[in-house]
Amino acid sequence: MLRFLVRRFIGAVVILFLLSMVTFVLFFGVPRDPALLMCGKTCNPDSIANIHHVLGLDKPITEQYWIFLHNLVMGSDQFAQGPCPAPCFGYSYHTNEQVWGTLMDRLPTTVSLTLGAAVCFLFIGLGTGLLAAWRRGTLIDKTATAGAMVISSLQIYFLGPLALALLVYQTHWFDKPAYTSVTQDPAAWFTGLIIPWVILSTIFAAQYTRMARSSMIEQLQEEHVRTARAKGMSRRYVFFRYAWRGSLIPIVTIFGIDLGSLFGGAIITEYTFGLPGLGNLAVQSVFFSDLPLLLGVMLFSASMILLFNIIVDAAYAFIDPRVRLA
Amino acid sequence: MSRGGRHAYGALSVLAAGALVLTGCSKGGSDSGTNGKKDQQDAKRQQALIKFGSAADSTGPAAPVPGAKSGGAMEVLQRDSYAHLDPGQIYVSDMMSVAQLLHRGLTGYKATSDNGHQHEVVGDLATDSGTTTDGGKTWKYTLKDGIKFDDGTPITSEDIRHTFERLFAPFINQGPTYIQQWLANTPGAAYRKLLPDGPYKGKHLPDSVLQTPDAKTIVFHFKTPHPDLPYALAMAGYSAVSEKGDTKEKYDKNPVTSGPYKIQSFKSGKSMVLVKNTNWDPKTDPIRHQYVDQFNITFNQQFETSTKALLADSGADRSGISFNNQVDAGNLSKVLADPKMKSRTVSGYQPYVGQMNVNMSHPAMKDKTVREAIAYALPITPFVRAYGGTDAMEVAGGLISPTVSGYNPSFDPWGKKKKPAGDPEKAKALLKKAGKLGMKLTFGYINTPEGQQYSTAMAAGLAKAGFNVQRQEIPAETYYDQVSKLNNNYDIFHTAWGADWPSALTVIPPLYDGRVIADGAQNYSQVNDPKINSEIDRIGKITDPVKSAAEWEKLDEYIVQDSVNVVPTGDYKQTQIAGSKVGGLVYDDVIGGVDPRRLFIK
Amino acid sequence: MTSPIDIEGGGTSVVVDGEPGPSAKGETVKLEGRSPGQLMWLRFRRDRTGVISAYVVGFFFLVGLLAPLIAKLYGKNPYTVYADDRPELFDSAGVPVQPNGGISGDFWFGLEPGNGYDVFTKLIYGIRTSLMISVAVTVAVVVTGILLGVAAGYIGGRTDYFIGRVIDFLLAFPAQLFFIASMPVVVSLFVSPRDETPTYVRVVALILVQWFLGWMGLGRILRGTALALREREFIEAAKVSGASPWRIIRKEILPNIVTPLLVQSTYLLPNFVTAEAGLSYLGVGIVEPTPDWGQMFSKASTELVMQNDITYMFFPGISMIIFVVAFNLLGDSVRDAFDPKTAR
Amino acid sequence: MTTLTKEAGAPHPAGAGPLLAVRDLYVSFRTEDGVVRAVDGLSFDLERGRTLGIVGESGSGKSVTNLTILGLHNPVFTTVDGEILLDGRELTTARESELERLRGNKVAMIFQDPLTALSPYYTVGRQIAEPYMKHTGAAKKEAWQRAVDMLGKVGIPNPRERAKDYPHQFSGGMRQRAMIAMALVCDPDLLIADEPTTALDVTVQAQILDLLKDLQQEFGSGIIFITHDLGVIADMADDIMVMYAGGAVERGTTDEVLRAPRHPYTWGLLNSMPRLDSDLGAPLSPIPGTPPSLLNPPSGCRFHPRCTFQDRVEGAGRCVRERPLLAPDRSSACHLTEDQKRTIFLEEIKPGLG
Repeated sequence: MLRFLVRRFIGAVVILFLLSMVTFVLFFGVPRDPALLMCGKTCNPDSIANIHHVLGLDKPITEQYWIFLHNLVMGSDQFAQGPCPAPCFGYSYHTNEQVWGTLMDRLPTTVSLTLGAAVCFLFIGLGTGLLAAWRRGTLIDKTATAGAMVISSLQIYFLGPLALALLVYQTHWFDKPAYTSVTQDPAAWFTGLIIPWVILSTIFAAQYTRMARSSMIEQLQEEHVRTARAKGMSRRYVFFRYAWRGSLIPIVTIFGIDLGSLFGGAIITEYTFGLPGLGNLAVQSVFFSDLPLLLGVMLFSASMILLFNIIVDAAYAFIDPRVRLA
Repeated sequence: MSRGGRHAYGALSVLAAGALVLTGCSKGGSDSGTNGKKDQQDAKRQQALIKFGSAADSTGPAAPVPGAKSGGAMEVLQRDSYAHLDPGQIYVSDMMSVAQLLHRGLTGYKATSDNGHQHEVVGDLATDSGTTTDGGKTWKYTLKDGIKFDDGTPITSEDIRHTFERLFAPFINQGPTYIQQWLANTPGAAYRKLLPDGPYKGKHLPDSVLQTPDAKTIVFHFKTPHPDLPYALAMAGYSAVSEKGDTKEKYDKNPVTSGPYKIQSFKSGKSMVLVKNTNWDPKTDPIRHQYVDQFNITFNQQFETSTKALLADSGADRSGISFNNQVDAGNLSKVLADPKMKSRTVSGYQPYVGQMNVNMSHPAMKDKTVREAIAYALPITPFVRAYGGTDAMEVAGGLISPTVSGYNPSFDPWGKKKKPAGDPEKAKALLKKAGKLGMKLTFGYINTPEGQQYSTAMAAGLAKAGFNVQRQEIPAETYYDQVSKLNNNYDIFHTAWGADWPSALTVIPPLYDGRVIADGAQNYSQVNDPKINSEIDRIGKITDPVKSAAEWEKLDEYIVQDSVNVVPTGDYKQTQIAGSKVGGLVYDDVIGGVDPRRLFIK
Repeated sequence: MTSPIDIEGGGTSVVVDGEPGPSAKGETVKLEGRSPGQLMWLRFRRDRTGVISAYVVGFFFLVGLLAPLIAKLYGKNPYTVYADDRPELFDSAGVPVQPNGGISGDFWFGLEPGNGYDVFTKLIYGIRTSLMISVAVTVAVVVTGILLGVAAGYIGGRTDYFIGRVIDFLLAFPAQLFFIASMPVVVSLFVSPRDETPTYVRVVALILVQWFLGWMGLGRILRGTALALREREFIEAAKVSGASPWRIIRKEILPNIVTPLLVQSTYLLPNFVTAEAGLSYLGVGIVEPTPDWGQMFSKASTELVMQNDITYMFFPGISMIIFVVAFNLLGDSVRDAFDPKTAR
Repeated sequence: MTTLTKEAGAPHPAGAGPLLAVRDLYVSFRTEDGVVRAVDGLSFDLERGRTLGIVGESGSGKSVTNLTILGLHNPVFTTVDGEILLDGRELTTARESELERLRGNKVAMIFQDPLTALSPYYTVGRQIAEPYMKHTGAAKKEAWQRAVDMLGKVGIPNPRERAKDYPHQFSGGMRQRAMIAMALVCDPDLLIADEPTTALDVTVQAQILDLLKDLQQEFGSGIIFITHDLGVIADMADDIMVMYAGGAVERGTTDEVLRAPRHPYTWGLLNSMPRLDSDLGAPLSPIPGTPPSLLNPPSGCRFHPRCTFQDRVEGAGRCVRERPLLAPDRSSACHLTEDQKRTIFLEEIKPGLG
């Protein structure tokens, strides 16, 4: 287990390293100059050069990259804005805030959004999927299957604005979604996120319904499930012990992928509802050519994806005794 | 308040502030045409009435606000967090609003009426609005007694010297540059050569430029007359900075204040708490009040959120307000139509005027008939639509905003107020006459949702008049940089400009003086008309603000009607609301929004 | 295709015996001697849902293809600014004054708030743009998937290892974030920032970025298929008989990966349609005035529309749901036709 | 290893009537392609302690019959007609809960591929103990002990430890032994072995068969042994039933059927089987044609499309029109006369078998 973790974490670090390089190169491919943004009204070549110097943009790209890596690992107190302990992504060009602090600041929003939605879609999606598989061929199954088919084809960028238009702008039943810290005001936290949760989990729940149903049905056709029935185990027991156990693998896989990418920032959801999470931060960093922030978000998102990959692979070992971690 | 340096920012904060598209100021529903007239009347009353106050006018304390009470905490809902609190970096309206509570300069605007329309420039830290004996070349200011920073140290002429000298340091790059340029007598950013490192390496401005003969006296020496110095000094960007407390870059997050309030806590992007500055002496301040005990500012409040909270008027929001958030487009017509909301609603013009620049450096644009054809053909309706209809944008006739002295509401040479969608027939006839039917017209537009929307429709309107319009998108964050390049490709492009103070001096000379054409300068249309240049020189020397305002308006009419290097598009408007317990709610034309200094809790 | 006996109503085949040999199911007997393609076609044709979905999908492609013709017959185009041409239909903010987004005999689907474009022509042209891009991405992804997947699976060894690591690496990319970050870069590769960005450049950029992070799934599947095929007797036989690797790939491998390829492609295409629309929705894809499905969603999510003209939202919304549902159903049917064992 | 000789069957245990009696069983499924008639009028009996071998090609209805006995068909798609009497108890109409009590208890099943038939997620011990706990109400510990005992009985070395292993840690033969242990854990009266040795290699196969025989001696269960391998069946079964297209075509004791088969299909089966003692040169002759579609079975005798002897039947086209019946006990469902059957086998088939 330990060897597995070490090996996977090393792999993840290598991938993150490559990703940071790609992002770096990508950023310098952008024709937009962040200095123009900070330059203010009296912008002239001198002041641009000055800003370049302050930001270190006048150094060769390789050196800048080296500095970036160095700061990331070791921290730095070279920044004019103040000290920057590791992991140091530097200070945002746009807000002059520490990038790591900004990430941590935005993370609760994304985590609230993701966890809340994940709880909903996991229970509703899997519940409906299992019910459909249990009652396969009945009206319940057909309704659930058809419904899930249609709902999973919906897009947040349609459903989200539609919900906003109906519930917020037309009827005024709800406030526009907003994020309040759960520690500050749990009620506001809940009401502020309810629409995003519902919308996000509706679409995901439909996908999980489809997935749970089809993987349960697949499992129910497994011979070992039939064996269990043949030895007189009840339908319910076989369904929830034998078939469910086998269905867990694809479900956990997809759930890990989904959680990983959602924790890295649910871009369209956050954008649609104007929630100040990592996804919106990412969009912002691109619009502002804010390299430190972009690198920070990019690496953070990728770390989440990789972390959940590792968690999923480790989870396999708990689900399936045939899997050995190495 | 120039839109030059700021506009890129403004456009971007729309882009960035969370719900990128959602925050766009679009508005539906029916129009309420009556408000426009009232606003114009309000603005008209304000024209040309700003005078430079005497020592008597400059004596504190400020006249009490009728019915005002002391005490209580006010909730302030703001969309954007304050990026800068260092006075030298303040040039954006929301920071300028809060700066009214925090920072004091040598001069300031004293409201002489309770409706926010009438002002005079008075001495703030200084005993009067300034004295000049040589037509504006030398200005002398004397500091009042008993003025202190929030840490208790008295404000001396050394602090004022430091305030100005640090503006030359490289890290100060966001604020206004008028006085620096005047002191160095150079255009653009060349002033920095005068004191490249600021005061931080032991060098100072020579006495021939800035003189502080004693602890109370400051003398500005300019090579050319600058009668507008009292206006300029009133900008938040020239507020006093403590020499002792100057932490350079870090000052931007935690400045030493001199106004009635000081910063108790500031969490960027989240919240800010202002409490009373006990070292502020009302007897020294003719402008500000200190009724409210505490301002609790919350950031990231979108227009819809703040409007909804303030409309709901419950709990803490009853004493809630927003210094800068407007009523969101969706609620605007509702708020304006609701008689119950009247007492809680203020609206007025922003100092910005939109204008379509015609690039005079392009040979094809040198033909005046072509420019006239553009002026006739250009539809203004797309612009009004993109910003939310007539409640938020009004078709402009001239270049001078209703908030600036000299505004003439009846001036409308191209018939835009009657035919806001343009007059393609007339334009086509002119184009035919010029023999340029089907000529190529490159239209650079800002790549924001609004820019995309109005530019396509404007292009369609111009095409109807026989132009072959080529739209070219320009990224929002570098838009102003690109259009202010001398060799840009764009035949026409839209910019907006706001006066930094209510004098056309901050509109016409920076935008239309042919001698300041340079890369990055704001003469976007690159017009170089000898008559405009000479008029600028002549009017710039007039020391009577009332007289000069009339002359500026005449020049405005010449530019729009005869030079035709620019087509005015729209005057920006806004509406703000507050909770029912908020007293002293006034839309201040100079601030361009709610006046935070007069607020109290009922 | 449901097989009848199993424990809980699953689909285990009637034949529970393990002996190899023809199945007892009638059709196998009837269809004996037909090629897999014909078999698939016959099975597909019996699947009513699949056939209807195919018609719906075909309808969308036809609409996209014939958009200019339809617009001509209808007498409008998606670029006319009706807010200025017919100002009486709009208020000053550009909202149609008539109810239901200005739907009328003249404007079948109403008018777009803002500049007042005709929604009907905008939608059909939008479908045209979106489908064009998605088809191009799908083709690019399929070609890449074949090349790299088959190379990895068939050649194996270091090539396989290398391609495998590349796939791992690309899968760790935060895809959406990468799309947003790279769109301006890719666009700038084609035009200097001072020139107009022609629509085709945005289209090409959209195709490129989606292709870049779109092929790995297919590549992996095809790698697996090629790997399995490599061990099969007929490939061994071809090798022994001295056929060149290229010939083996072309004659033996490629025909055998058609099944997973076709099935996967029918799943990929709607994904690319929705992803492309997502990018345009975020403002980094196709922009006004070029009609595009995603750009219509972007418009629909403005406050102007949400507040005043909810009708507008439904045209891009409903049409996309129909398209995606039909395409997914079609995908299921294609999969079932190829591979009747899979449960539904 | 195959032989046609058969030791005397185990003595009949006491009890009235057969252990299992299947009467006119019809099983059909609805599929998207139409109705599949998988079992078409099947009747047979099984006495206690005896072994009935069922042979036939894939899709002949062998497995379906046995799944139906256990009630493991999907009620949604399947129609079952006829009677299945276990110890006189009617099973086709029995309630699910009743069937559950029977399964693994009175009737147990051994499947073909022990790798897929055992759950990979639970230990072997647990999988064996589970039905024991369910049917006897034994406590967990007791059931586990029983599982360990059973593993020992089926010849797993060190059963105490191996019970904690997962199926993938067992070899193929051991897995099948575990499977058998699982089937026998509740001393079933009826054991259905569905090709229990097909997936195993030959030496293991022999061991497993021996084990089954030994255990049958010990427990006295009746066994239904399904296979398509006539060699195995000769070794195991007391009686044989040959199935084709959902119906039985011939039945009798093992000796009778294998020594003197009377149905052209049985001849075909024997013919297509390679034998160690045959001449190396003797060609195998598979049955021509393919098994019939059960969606649309042939009229008359189901075997007629593949039968090379139908022209010898009296009355032209009788095979196409009329379905031959199978009498109880020793008989075959063919329109040929008994004499013809005997002569044809002796003169035309047997010589070919060597």
